[in-house]
Order: sequence, then C-alpha cells, then structure tokens
Amino acid sequence: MDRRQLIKWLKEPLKMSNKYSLHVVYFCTGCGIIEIPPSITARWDAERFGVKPVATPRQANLFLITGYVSLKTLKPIIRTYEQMPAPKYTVAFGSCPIDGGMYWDSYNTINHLDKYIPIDGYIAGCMPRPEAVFAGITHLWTLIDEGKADGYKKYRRNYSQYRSNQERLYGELGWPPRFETEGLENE
Amino acid sequence: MLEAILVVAFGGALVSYFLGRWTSRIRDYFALGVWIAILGMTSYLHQIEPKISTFYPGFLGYDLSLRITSLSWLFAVTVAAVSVLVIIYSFRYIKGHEKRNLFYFLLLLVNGGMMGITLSGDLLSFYIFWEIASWSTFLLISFNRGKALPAGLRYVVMSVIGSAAMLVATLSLYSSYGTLALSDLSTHLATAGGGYVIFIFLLFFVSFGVKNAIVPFHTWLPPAHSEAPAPFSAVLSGLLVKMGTYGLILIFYLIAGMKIFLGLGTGIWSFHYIISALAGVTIVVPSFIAVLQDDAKKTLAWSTVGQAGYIVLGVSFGTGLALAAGIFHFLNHAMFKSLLFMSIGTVERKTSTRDLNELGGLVKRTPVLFVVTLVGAAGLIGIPLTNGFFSKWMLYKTLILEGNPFLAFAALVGTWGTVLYSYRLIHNVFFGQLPEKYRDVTRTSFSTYLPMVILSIAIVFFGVFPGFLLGEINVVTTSLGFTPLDVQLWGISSDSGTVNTLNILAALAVVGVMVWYLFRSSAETTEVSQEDSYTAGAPVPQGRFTYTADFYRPLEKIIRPYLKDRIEDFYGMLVGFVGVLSDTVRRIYTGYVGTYVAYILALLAAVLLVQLGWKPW
Amino acid sequence: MVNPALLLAVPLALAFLIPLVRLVARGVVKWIPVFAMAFNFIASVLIIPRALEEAIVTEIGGFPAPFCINLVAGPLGSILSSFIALIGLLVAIYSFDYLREVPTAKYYTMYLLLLTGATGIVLTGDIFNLFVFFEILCISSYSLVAYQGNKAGIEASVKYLVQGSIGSSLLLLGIGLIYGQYGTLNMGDLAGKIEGISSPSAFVPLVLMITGLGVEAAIFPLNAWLPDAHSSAPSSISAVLSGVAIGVGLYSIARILFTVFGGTALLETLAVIGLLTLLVGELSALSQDDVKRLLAYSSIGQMGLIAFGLGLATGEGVTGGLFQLLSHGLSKALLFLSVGYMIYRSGSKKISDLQGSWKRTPVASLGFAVGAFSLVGLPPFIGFPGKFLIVRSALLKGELFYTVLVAFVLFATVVEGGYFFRVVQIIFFKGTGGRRLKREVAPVSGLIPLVVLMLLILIVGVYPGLITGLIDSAAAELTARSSYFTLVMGST
Amino acid sequence: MVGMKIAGIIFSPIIGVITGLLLTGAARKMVARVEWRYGPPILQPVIDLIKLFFQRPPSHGKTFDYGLIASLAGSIVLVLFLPVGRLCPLSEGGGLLLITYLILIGPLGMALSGGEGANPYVSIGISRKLILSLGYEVTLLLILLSVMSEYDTISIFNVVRAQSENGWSLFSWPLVIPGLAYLLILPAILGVKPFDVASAPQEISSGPHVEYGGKYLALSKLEGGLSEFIGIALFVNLFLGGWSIPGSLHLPAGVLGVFLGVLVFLAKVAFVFSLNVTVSASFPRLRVEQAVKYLWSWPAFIGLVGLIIVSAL
Repeated sequence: MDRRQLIKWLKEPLKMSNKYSLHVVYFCTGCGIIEIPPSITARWDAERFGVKPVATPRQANLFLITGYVSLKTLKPIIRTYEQMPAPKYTVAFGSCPIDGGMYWDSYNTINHLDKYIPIDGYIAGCMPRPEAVFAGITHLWTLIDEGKADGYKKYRRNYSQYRSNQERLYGELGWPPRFETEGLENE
Repeated sequence: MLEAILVVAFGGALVSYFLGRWTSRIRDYFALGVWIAILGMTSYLHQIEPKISTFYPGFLGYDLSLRITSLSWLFAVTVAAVSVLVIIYSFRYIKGHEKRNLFYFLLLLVNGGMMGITLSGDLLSFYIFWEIASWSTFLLISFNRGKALPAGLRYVVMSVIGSAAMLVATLSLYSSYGTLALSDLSTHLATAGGGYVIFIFLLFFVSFGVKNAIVPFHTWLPPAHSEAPAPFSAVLSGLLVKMGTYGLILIFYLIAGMKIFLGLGTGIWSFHYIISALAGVTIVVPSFIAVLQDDAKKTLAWSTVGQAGYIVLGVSFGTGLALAAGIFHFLNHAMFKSLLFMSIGTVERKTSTRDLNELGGLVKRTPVLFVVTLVGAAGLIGIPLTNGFFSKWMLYKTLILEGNPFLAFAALVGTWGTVLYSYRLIHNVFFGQLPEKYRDVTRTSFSTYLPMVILSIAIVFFGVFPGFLLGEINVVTTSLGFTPLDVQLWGISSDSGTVNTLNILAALAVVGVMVWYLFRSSAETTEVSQEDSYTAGAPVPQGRFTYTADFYRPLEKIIRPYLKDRIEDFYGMLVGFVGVLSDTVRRIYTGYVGTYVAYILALLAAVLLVQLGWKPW
Repeated sequence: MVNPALLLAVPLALAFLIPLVRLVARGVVKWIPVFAMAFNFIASVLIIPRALEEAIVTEIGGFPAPFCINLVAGPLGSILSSFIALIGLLVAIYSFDYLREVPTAKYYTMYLLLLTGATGIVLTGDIFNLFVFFEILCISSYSLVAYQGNKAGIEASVKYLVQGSIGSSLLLLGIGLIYGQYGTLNMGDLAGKIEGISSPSAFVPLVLMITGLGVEAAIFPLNAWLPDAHSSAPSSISAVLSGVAIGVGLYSIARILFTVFGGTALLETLAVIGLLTLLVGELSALSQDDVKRLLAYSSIGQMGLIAFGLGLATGEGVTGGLFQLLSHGLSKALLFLSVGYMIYRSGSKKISDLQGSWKRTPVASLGFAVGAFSLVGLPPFIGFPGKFLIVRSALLKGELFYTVLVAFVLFATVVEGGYFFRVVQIIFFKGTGGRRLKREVAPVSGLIPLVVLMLLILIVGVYPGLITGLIDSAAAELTARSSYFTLVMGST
Repeated sequence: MVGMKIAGIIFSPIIGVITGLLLTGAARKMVARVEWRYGPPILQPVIDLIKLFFQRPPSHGKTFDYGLIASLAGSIVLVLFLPVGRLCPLSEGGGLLLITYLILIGPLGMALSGGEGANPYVSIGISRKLILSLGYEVTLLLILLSVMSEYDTISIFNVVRAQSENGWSLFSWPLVIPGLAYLLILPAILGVKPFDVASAPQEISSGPHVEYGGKYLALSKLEGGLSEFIGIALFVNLFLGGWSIPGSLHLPAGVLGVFLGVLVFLAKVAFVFSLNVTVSASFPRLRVEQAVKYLWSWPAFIGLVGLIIVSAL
C-alpha cells in the first residue's frame, strides 16, 4: 500500500485519492450482495482501505454489481451508473455478469453486462468470498494506477453503441440520452 | 401641507373611482400618481418642527386638528411608501376582476384613512379616520366572496367592539379634561388617579389590541388576511394592523407618558409587564399555529399575529431600546410581510391555488419570484444582514439585560416557529419536482415584480445599514423621553453589546468569495434536469414526486393538541349565546294581538303601581 | 312671511283635491304630493330663520291663548316640519313610477294626510289638537299599511289598528283628565300650571298620555305592531312610517314630558326604557331573514337610542336625541327606499334574494350601504355625530350608572353592526346566483331620492355644524318650560 | 491587539475547518474501535475531500450551487464570532444573540441548495432536521438565556473571561444545571447518533445530501465538520471556560499564551467530542418524534429549572 507515500500524493493526487477513497454504491442486484455485509463489518472491515458504502450514486465512485442481472434490474443499474459522477469504476461480482453463468439461457437475465455498461473489473466465482472482494479492490487499485480503469471514458466514447444496446433491450428507456448519440440511428 | 395630503388622498380615492368608469388605464396611473404625490409631500415634511394645524374648526364642538411629529412622520411615510408599491402591484393583480373601480376606491380610501390616523392631532380625528379605515377595510376583506364573507364579518364585528371601546375612552377623557388634543392630554393625565388611568388604558388597549391582533383579540386576523385580495393583504398586514401599534405608542408614551405607563403596578403585576407577557404569548402560540397551516396565506396571516407580538412586546416593555426595536420591527414587518403577501398573491394568481400541499417546483418557472420571496422570508426569520435581524437583536438584548429571560425565551422560541413555517413556505411553493400542471406557468409582468424587487432590496439594504432607519427611530424615542441610543450607520454600539453589520457583511463577503472561488476552481459540473434525480434507479414518477403534504407531520402529532385556538372557541360560544339571546328576545313579538294589548296595559299598570307603591317619581 | 297654518292647510286641501283631480286629469295626480311637499319644504325652511329668533305663534280662530287653537312654530317645530316635508317630498318623487300597478289616487290622498298629520303634530301647541293630528296620522297609516291588499298587509294593518286605537284611547283619556283638572288644553298654559308630576292628579294623565303616545313611538313594550306594519307596507310608506311617523311619536312624548309636565324625575326611567327598547330591537333584528322586517326592528332599536338620548335630559343629550331623530329619519328612509328598489327588481323580501344586487342596482346597493353604515354610526356619515353626541352626553354625566348604560348602548351598536354588515356583504359580494328576476328594469325616477338622501347623509355627516346649531336651539326650546310658557301666553 | 485580531481572523476559521475535518476522521476511527474494527486512518476525510474535488458532479441549478456556498460561508463566518482559545476576532460584536442567528445560515443554506435538487429525500431530511432543531433549540435557548442572565451580558467573550476569573461555569452553582442540560442535548446539536435522523443514510439515503456529489459533497462535509466544531466550541466556551485552565495555573501572556490557549481549547473540544462519539457509537437511532419527545422532556425540564433558579437568584 502506497497510501502513506507523500511524493506519490503530490505527484498524482487524483489517482491516489481515487484509489484510497472508494465510496461504494451497491444494491441488491443479485445473490452476491450477501458477501457485502461481512466485508464491511468487523470481520474484514473494508473501511480501513477507505472503502465505504454510501447511500446514493451521487456520492459514490465505485459501483458493485453483485451477481446476476435480470432485465428488470438492468435498467436501474444503467441509470445508477449514469448518475454517478466521473471518475467512476464498476466491479462485477461472480460469473453471471460475465457471461450469464448458470442463467445463460434464461429468458430474463442478460448474459454480458459489459454490453450495456463498461465494467472495469470482474471478480469471478460463484459466489466470491470477501477475500476475493478485497482482491478485486486491490486489483482495481493497480488498474487505477496504470490508468486502465477508464470505463467511464469508454462509456462516453462509445455511448451511442451502449445506448443502442440498451434500447435494443428495452425499446424506450424512459430518459433522454446522456451524451451525444450521433450515428445511433445508422446502426 | 398636512391638509393637502389628506385632501389629495381622499379626493384621489373619489376621482379614481369616477375615472375608472371612464377608462381603467388612466385610473391606474392616476391612483399611482396620487400616492406618489403623497409620498413626496410626506417625505418633504421630514424632520420639520412638530406643528399642529386645525383643519376643521368646530366639529361638534371640537377643533379637529392635524399634527406632525417625528413619530407620526415615520408611520406616515411608511404608509405612503407601501401604498405606492401596493398600487403598482395591483395594476396587474386586479386586472380582469369585475369590481376594479370599487377596489381602487376602497384601497385608496383605506390608505387615506391610515394617513389620517397617523397625521391626526387629536383623539377625535384619530377616531374618525380610524373608523373610515375600518369600514373600508371590511369591504375590502369581503371583496373576494366565498369564505371572505364570514371573515369580513368577523373582522368588522371585532373592529366595531374595538372602536366602541375607543369611543368611550376618548369621550371619557373629554368629559374629564375637556380636551382631546394629543399634546395637551399628557399634562392632565399626569395628575389622574391610577384607577382612572388603568380604565383608560384598558379601553384603548382593547381597541388597539383588536387591530393589532394581540392574543385574546386576534381571532379575526387569520381568516381576514388569508381571504382578502393579495394587494390588500399586504396593506392589511404591513400597515393597517400596525396602526394599532401606532395607537399603543401614542397612548402609552405620548398621552400618558412614560412615567405613568411604567409606574402602574409593581413587579410582574405592573401594567406594562402584563401586556408584555400577553405579547409573549402572542409571539409563541400563533407562530406555531402558523406551522400547522396548509394554506400559504393563512400561514402568513398567523405569522402576522406572531410578528405583531414582537412589535407589541417592544412597545410595551418600556425601555428605550425596546421601543426602538418595536418601531424598527414595525418598519421591517411592513417591508417583508407586504413582500411575502405580494409574492404569494402572484403564486395564487398564476396557479390558482394557495394550498401548500398542491404547489411545488416553481423555482424553475419563476426564479425572480423565488429570490424575492427568499429575501422576504430571510427578513421574517431575521437572518443576519436582513432588517429583521437587527430589530429582533435589539429586542432580545434589552429583554435579557433588563432581567426578563422568560420573555426573551418566548421571543426566541417564536423565532424558531418562524424558521419552520418560513422554510416550509419557501420549500412547498418553490422546491420539489415541478408538477405537470404548472409546467406552463409564465413569468409575470414587470409591474408585478417591481414592488417586490424594491422591497427586497430595501430589506437587504436596511439590514446592512440599519442606521438609516435607526437614526429616525432614535429621534422618535428621544422625543418620547428616552435616552438616545448610540446609533451608527452600521448598527448600534454600547457598553453592553455592539453589533456591527459591516463586520458581518465583510466577513460573509470575503469568506463567500473564497468559498465560491474554491467551488469554481475545482472540477466542472454538468447541468442536469430535475427529472435526473436519485430514485434508486427508477425513473422519476410523473406527476407528483415531492414531499410537501404534511411537511412537519411528526411535529404536528406532538404539538397540535396543545395549539387549539380556545379563544376562538370562546368567542364562538359568545356569538352563539348572543344568537340564542336574540332568538329568545324575538319571541317577545308573538304575533298575537292579544299579547300585544296585554303588553300595553301591563306597562301602564306597572308604572302606576310602582308610583303608588314606591313613589320614585 | 309664510303663515305656519299654511303648512297644514295646503297639503290638507290638496289631499282632498286629489280625488277630484283624478276625474279631470289622471296624469296630474302624482304631481300633487310632490307639489304639496315642495311647498311645505320651502315654506318651513323659510320659516326657520325667523323661528330661531322668536317662535311664531299662530292663533287660529281669533281667540287669544289659551283658548285658541294655536300653532307654535318654534325652532323645533319648524325644523321637524321641514324635515317631514323633505322626506315626504323625496318619497313622493320615489313613488312617481314605483306605484304603477295599483290605484294611485287613494294612495296619494292617504299619503298626504299622513304627512299633514305629522306636520300638525310637530307644529301644534295644544294637546287636543295633538290627539287630532295623531288620529289623522294613524288612520292614514292603517290604510297605507294595508295598501297592497295582500294578506300580510291586512293582518298587519288590523294589528296596528287594534294597538293604535288602544293607544289613542289612552291618550284621549289622559287629555280628558288634564282638561278636567286644569281647564285648559294649551301646552304653554299647561306648562305654566302643572307644578310637578309627583301628585297622582298629574302623574296618572301623564302616564296615560305617554303610554298612548308610546304605542306610536314604538317604545318597548308598546311596539309590537311595528315589525309587521313596517315590513308589509309598501317600501315608500315604510320609509315614511319609519323615518317620520315613529319619530314624530317620540317627539310628542318629549314634548309632553319636557314642556308640558316638566317631568324630569321620569327621565331616568325614559333612558332605561330607551335602552331596553334599543337592546330588544337590535337583538330581534339579528336573526331576521326578511330584510324589511330587519329594518323595522332596527327602527325600534333606533327609537330606543333616541329615547335614551332624550332621557339623559342634559341639553347635549336632548340635542343628541334630536340629531339622532333626524339622522335616523334620513338613514332609514334611504334604507327602505333602496331596499324597496331592490325588492322591486327581485320580487322577494328575503335577505338571501338580495344577492348580487350590486350588479343589478348599483345605486340602490350603494344607498343601502351608506344607510347601514350611517345607522351603525360610522364616520363620515350622519349617524356618527348623532351617536357620538348621545354617548358623549351620557359620559359627561359622569355617573357610573350612565357609564354602564353606555356599555349596553355600544353592545347594541355591535349587534347592529353585525346584522347590517351581513346584509351589506350579501348585497355587494355575493354572486347573482342566476336567479330570475321579477322585473328587468326599475324606474329611474326612484333613484333621485336615493342620491339626494345619500348626499344629505354624507354632507351633514361631514358638516354636522350645518344643523347642530339649529338643533341646539330646538333642544333649548324643548327643555325650557318657562320660556315656552311666556312665549305662548305672552308676558301676561 | 490589532495583530492578534488579524491573526484571529486568519487562523480561527482555518483552525475550525481543520479541527472539524479531523474530528470527523477521529470519530470514524473511534466508532470503528468501539465496533472492534480497525477503522480508516484519521486523515481519511482529507483523502475523501481530495477525491471529491476532482469529481465531475451534476448540478441542479443556481440555488443548488449558491445555497451550499452560503451554507459553508455562513458557518465559517460563525467561527469568527466564537472565541477559539484566545483568538476571538469578532466575538465582541453581537455576542450570543448574533450566534443564535448565524447558526441558522448553515442549515438553511443547505436546505435551499438541497431543495432545488427536487428529491423528496432532501425534503424529508430537512423536515426532520428542522423538527429536531426545534427540539433541541428549546433547551439550548433556555441554557443560553441562563448563562446570559447569570453573567448579565450578551457577549460570549465576557462569559469566557468571567470564567477564567471565577472558575468554569459547569462546576459553579447554579450554572451546573444548564450545563448538565447542555450535555444532554449535545448529541442532538451535533446530529450524531442517536439523533442522526436528518441524514439517516439507511432510511432516506442521507437526506439533504442525497443529490450531492463531488465538490458539493466536499463542501457539505466541510460544513458538517465545522458545525460539529461549532456545537462543541460553544459548549466549551460557555461551560468549560474556553482557554482557561482550572486551578491556579495561568497561561502566560503574549503569542505563546495565545498558542497554548488554542491548544487547551482544542483539547477540551476533543475531550467533549470523544464523549459524544462514545454515546453515539453505542446507541441506535431514534425516530424523530421520539427524539423530540426526549429533548422536550428531561433536558428541557432541567434547562427550565436552571433558568428559573438563575433568574430567581
């Protein structure tokens, strides 16, 4: 942990603070939510790394998608993700968000979450234990360090593609496009 | 000059009525011109030597006279200034109403009556102008039909009771001393017995208390203020009610004189202390009743009662600082309460409701209205750098330093009631999601905004430089026999406590700019619409997504049982009693000739028998 | 110079001329009362200045006092007669087009007789003539009350008749007793002869006369005929009855009590009875839903107030009472006339049916408001100085008893305010409610008296000095017994 | 004297802000320790702040921005009117009465700002906040009035100076009674558990702060820390003698004395704060009406008794 290295702080305050002040928004998207309470309470105490659950996406910069994503939950997930202020990171739990997992041929569960919102990191497993969560977070740190955790930039860059994917699923989404969507109709 | 003011005022009222039958546009500007002229004339009289001029020799044996002193000048100029603004505001508000001419006529009549009240030099002309203002007020309150009718009736009945008390007191003074001139009475009353002075004080207190809505006499005010047309509510709350204050100052400090007034009774049983305690009740209870109201104008109306409590507390407490605070608060109240009534009136006109549970989100449609209302509410609460702060500060200071912490407690707790209802007012009208039905609310015209903007500028200006007004008030209190205060442009300095608005202003400005710079220099923001709000991912429901209904429900559950207006119930009982009495009396006329004949013979027989038996004659 | 006798002769003659004229020229009939009253008005106004200097005593029949039938046109008499003529004139103009659908000739005859009676009462200096003029007044009022011929009118008229007759008989009885004892009927003569009222020989006739006159003057509890009669008469007649007739009754009580008997000991009782009348009248009016009946009860109350003022017996109190007499006359006439105007349009006497009159009949509505405000005693209307003078003189007495009475008076004022303001609200601020009206138009001529009355109420209200001087001398005439005696009897 | 004034104007807001921030951090650490966790570093709020200033938050409009700015500015100005140790730049003017009004600017500014966010949670939070404020203000006003009546002054500076001569109010008769009442309502003034209904994250998504992200949240956190500092500083000044040390010890004059005074003052603040954190870590949250009922029962009663005794003596 380089939290105490003053030089690094002075050089890259943005990266450093983003790393060590991860405010988490999580809501019960899937079964992985069961792993969150242990990781933030006394046993594992995520707060010592500055990871702290907050109440609204406005205050958060890390989005934990805990488990499989049904069609019904995806819409709030997209909206919540869009409401978080940039820079923001997303970490998906378990195998379901990666490729559908055991729900891959379900009629109301999506298979690839990263078609709809950008995912900065996956924690594989069904389901991952708190240790894995911490592993995921430390991995996220390295990604932030290396500048690879740029999902929010990707989302903005390729917004028309994401939006068209979302709209293919739902038809009308119920809120206007977040960014410019040129070429959306052409696809 | 004084006569000219009254002639212009009353003549203007009449002429504007007949002008209105011809063309409404010229009537509007004429009415405005009349009052601008009056304002000009009144301000011209600034700090002239007190003088008395008889304008009507020999009305029923009296010489009716006018008189200008620093005290009456202050009230008169306030009346004139607020009247001008209210007339500007009425241009748009009253458009499309059927009885416009009547409205203008009555409005100008009320204002003229108030000018007369402030300028009158003897109690009889005071009474006459008082009555003229009272009945025209009655007609104006009833103006909006519907619920306004019982409100107007309630007002006028209580007002008539008050004037009856005043009439008795005035005539009793006359029969004792043979004069009614304000300047002469004080020498006579100085020799009067305590009991007689209390009798006179009580009668006047009933009269002015009714007008000023001090607690046992306040019940007319809430319905009247809320049902009157908005421009008139502004006049009613800002000026007319405060004519009671003027009367109280007149009777306590000018006619009786400070020594007599403060010398009645001892300790907590002294007269002025009892009135102060009543004023304390007037502050607390109505301020919290205002919190419970769902009707925006009713909230403001109850708030008027509460604020009147501050003013009366200042007037009756009996120190120079308190009196100055009372007068200052009167001026401030005239500013912010007229502003608030105007703004709520505009809201009502735009949305055709004033139910706080219905409104919301208007900040997006009428931002200027929001800002001026905010300034008004800030003045009402007494946020530092608005005028309301300063008067309240003076009042609290003198209450505490004179050893009356409980009165100070009442006043301070009342302020918390004020905070609660003021915020609710702002919040429920302007904040929250804009309901679908108010999407096409448009901005109002310039003439509606102008008076409100002027008033809000005045609120802030006199909050930062209270010295402008305090200087005038200082002259008044000095003329009433108090030691002058050390007034500066930026506030008051004394050994026991100084307040310097410039310090606060400078600190707030510097710190504000620094915080603003910090805010600006950090990362950019993106503007989002109202619909983009946190809803746990769900889209914002269309229609109502606001928390306005039952805003203070947890509090209401606790305090509502204690805030029932028992005085109103008592009056209701009295009215019921009179009704029963009247019904009983009416049955004397049975409709049978036989009974009637029996009455005649019975009277004859009775008189004869009494004469034979007792020989009283 | 005008002979005061002409004030009686001209209207009387014209009254009986009416049936004849009707045969010749129908259209002229309605002009006759106007003419008569105009004449009376001008004549009595012309008399006033001279009467102020010295009362004009006219001795009819050529005998000297006390044997003649004499008319005394003092300040009081001339003021009241001009007042009666004024009201009469205005009401006559009002009746011009108001009474289209009923036979007019009889109406005008009766109307003129009524006014002649009233004028006679205020001018006469002789108690038997007082009785005679009273009978003229009463009989014509009985018939006028029943004039519309509907059931209510006839019933009211019969009630009025019964009570009025009893009153008249009592009056006559009293007069007889007086005559039996003192051998004279001349007021001035009697004023010189009657020493005091404590002896039964003076007291009994006094009480009989006062009770008899009290019926007409609507003193409680003798006033039970009034609400029925005033409310069922045509509005123009109600205006005269309320504005003039009962006032004249009260005048005669005052005259008997003050001038003839000098009964100062009874005055306190008069004040208390007046107060009772005031309270009863106002309280009864409070729960009325018939607007004319409301006004009638209000008249009772006002009579009480006037009696209270007279009963104070100070110069100022009597001035106040007389002022209030005039102010009540003007205001109540205005009220009845404007209400009549509104009723003419709406066809209903219910208060709730007056809704929205402001839009239909603005002048009449304004008239009602002015009249009501004036009666409640609000400045700058004429009722204010009246009430003011009465309250002031009561307080000037400086006794606790009167202070308490004043409290009751003011309570009655509040009650009065309560019901009048309610009606004003209904007239001005309630919507029309889409009710169908009985008539779509009302005669414009009816508005002239309304406007005149309003102006009078306002002008005299603002400048009470216009008439207080006159009334002061009238009050002096009423209270100064000895000078009245010398006046009538000569210095002998 | 002028130098000290300028020093006060510059330093006392800085001290206030920093102490407020550190107190929040310390509170997190202490709560963690009470819950047998390791807890974040004490400087964690600073890290959060740095991050928040770099985020790109959404804005709901002008009131949303300026309300928050006014809120923070108001709280900072309030510190200028409070004696911080011997640094008391403006505390002569206006005194306690001004403070009772300046205290309003912070919450009201935030309420306005949140209001334009158009989120019902904001409204609920503010409604609760105002009700709760009413709950403790009743007692607080009684206490302030007792103090002012006892020392017969409205200037907080005079109150502190009187204590440095006569001993702390908390340990003197009869001011011990209002002092106790103040201790009872202090958690409510600070808005910590069990009185954190206004910004309950679990129920109403942190109430007024629900729409705040990035620098908005940063400013509101600064304001929150500052208002905690103010609440405790008021108590320390009124009842614990501000800069004065108990017993016969006296601070030296001059710059050193001022410095030591600030340190003593901050030590007292830290002590009182730790008391409150312990309370807050061990109690669950009250509903708002329960809170008001509590605040209006014992604390208000004690405060009333205190005022009666003070004004009777």
